[in-house]
Amino acid sequence: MNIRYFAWLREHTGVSSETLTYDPRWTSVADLVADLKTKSDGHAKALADMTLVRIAINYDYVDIDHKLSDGDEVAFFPPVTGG
Amino acid sequence: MNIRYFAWLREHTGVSSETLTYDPRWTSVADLVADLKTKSDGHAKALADMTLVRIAINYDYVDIDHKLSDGDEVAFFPPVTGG
Amino acid sequence: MTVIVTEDDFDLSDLYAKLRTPDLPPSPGAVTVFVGLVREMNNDRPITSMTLEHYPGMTEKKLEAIRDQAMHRWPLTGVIIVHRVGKLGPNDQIVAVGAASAHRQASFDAANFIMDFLKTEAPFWKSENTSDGANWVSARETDNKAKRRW
Amino acid sequence: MTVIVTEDDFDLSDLYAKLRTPDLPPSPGAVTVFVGLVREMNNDRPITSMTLEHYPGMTEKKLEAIRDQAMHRWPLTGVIIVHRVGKLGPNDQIVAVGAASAHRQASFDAANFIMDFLKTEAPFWKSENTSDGANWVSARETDNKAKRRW
Repeated sequence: MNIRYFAWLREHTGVSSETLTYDPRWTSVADLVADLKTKSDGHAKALADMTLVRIAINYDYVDIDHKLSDGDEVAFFPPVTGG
Repeated sequence: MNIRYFAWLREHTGVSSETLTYDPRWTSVADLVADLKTKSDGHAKALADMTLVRIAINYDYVDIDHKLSDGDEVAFFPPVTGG
Repeated sequence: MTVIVTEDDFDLSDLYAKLRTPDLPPSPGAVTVFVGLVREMNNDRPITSMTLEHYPGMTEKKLEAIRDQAMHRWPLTGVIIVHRVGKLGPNDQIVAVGAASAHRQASFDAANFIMDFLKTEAPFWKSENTSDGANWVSARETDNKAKRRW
Repeated sequence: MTVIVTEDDFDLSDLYAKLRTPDLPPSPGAVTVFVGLVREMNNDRPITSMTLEHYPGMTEKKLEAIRDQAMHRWPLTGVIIVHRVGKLGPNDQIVAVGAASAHRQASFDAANFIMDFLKTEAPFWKSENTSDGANWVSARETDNKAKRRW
């Protein structure tokens, strides 16, 4: 699976994307987030308060309880500020 | 007094403006209109239905019962259609 | 804060440049520009030309009053109103209204407000020429309704 | 019906020309164009530059979806959305949205709608540089409120 980080989440994790092997125990995004937070202090900081984070799977916005499938691209980023 | 006509009112009266001597018996625009209608068939036609006509005195919109003063410029025209 | 009534065509990029970079600060974060164009058809008949008549003196007074109302209601850094008169052809530019502000919604609302009031208060009259002859355009109740929103 | 995400600056008169004279008829009677510009100050500190990051792929998908929603809701003859990314300076153009229609209010509403949805749905993030350092711009609740109007 491809994981993407943008804006300050990218700065905290130190990576803009990373590839993970899909774990069938991840039934929802929340399970993935729990595992990602153990990867580094930066990951823990980026994902500490998920009310500040928006989630997209395959370019569509989803909630944290959305289910995951192998091959999904999962992105984490702050509320958008373009325009 | 200067009287102005625009759009189809100008076409009906045949004049874009005309000068009248102020008559102190004109207490309101309605009195002026009654006299103007006697000037020609075209004037009568232009001013026949005052619900189709907007009135301005000295560049401000007024109602037909607005009072008149010597020296006023009184304009008659259809609802506006610019823009 | 320009109001112009003219027989000449206008260049939208000139108007936009003035709104984007005003003579005095602050420069805006948001610019909305509206342009009205001569339509090409009326009741399925091609419009060959249009003549715009106006009431010189009153027109400028009303447009300036509308501009001042908009500047009073919204925090604007710039306003432009240009309206053409005389003979125009299909797809010609008739009117441009621009409003610049620090705030997106203020610039949208001010431009929309100015157009709604211009449509119902500014003394312009359109006569459209088709193969059917010349016809004075009728005012529309929807325009009065649009004005009453504000 | 163009959607463009680019590092390059854009010329508003080119975008306007496309809306005014579409490749296919009908030509519109009304064109509304909105431009968003880099502001010059943040909390009384001059902004020296801004960096716009985005999510390539998702950005285009979201902008196209917003454009399609606008075209579904209003009778539009043309829509243009251009959004810049990368490093920008004060007063630089960030975004242009244009909507053309036979109807004045449709062109205003469509442009306003597209901006409200772009502000809350399109994955762009601004980082502003001032003498205070670089700061990610915070999303505003007023933008979510603006979206919920529609």
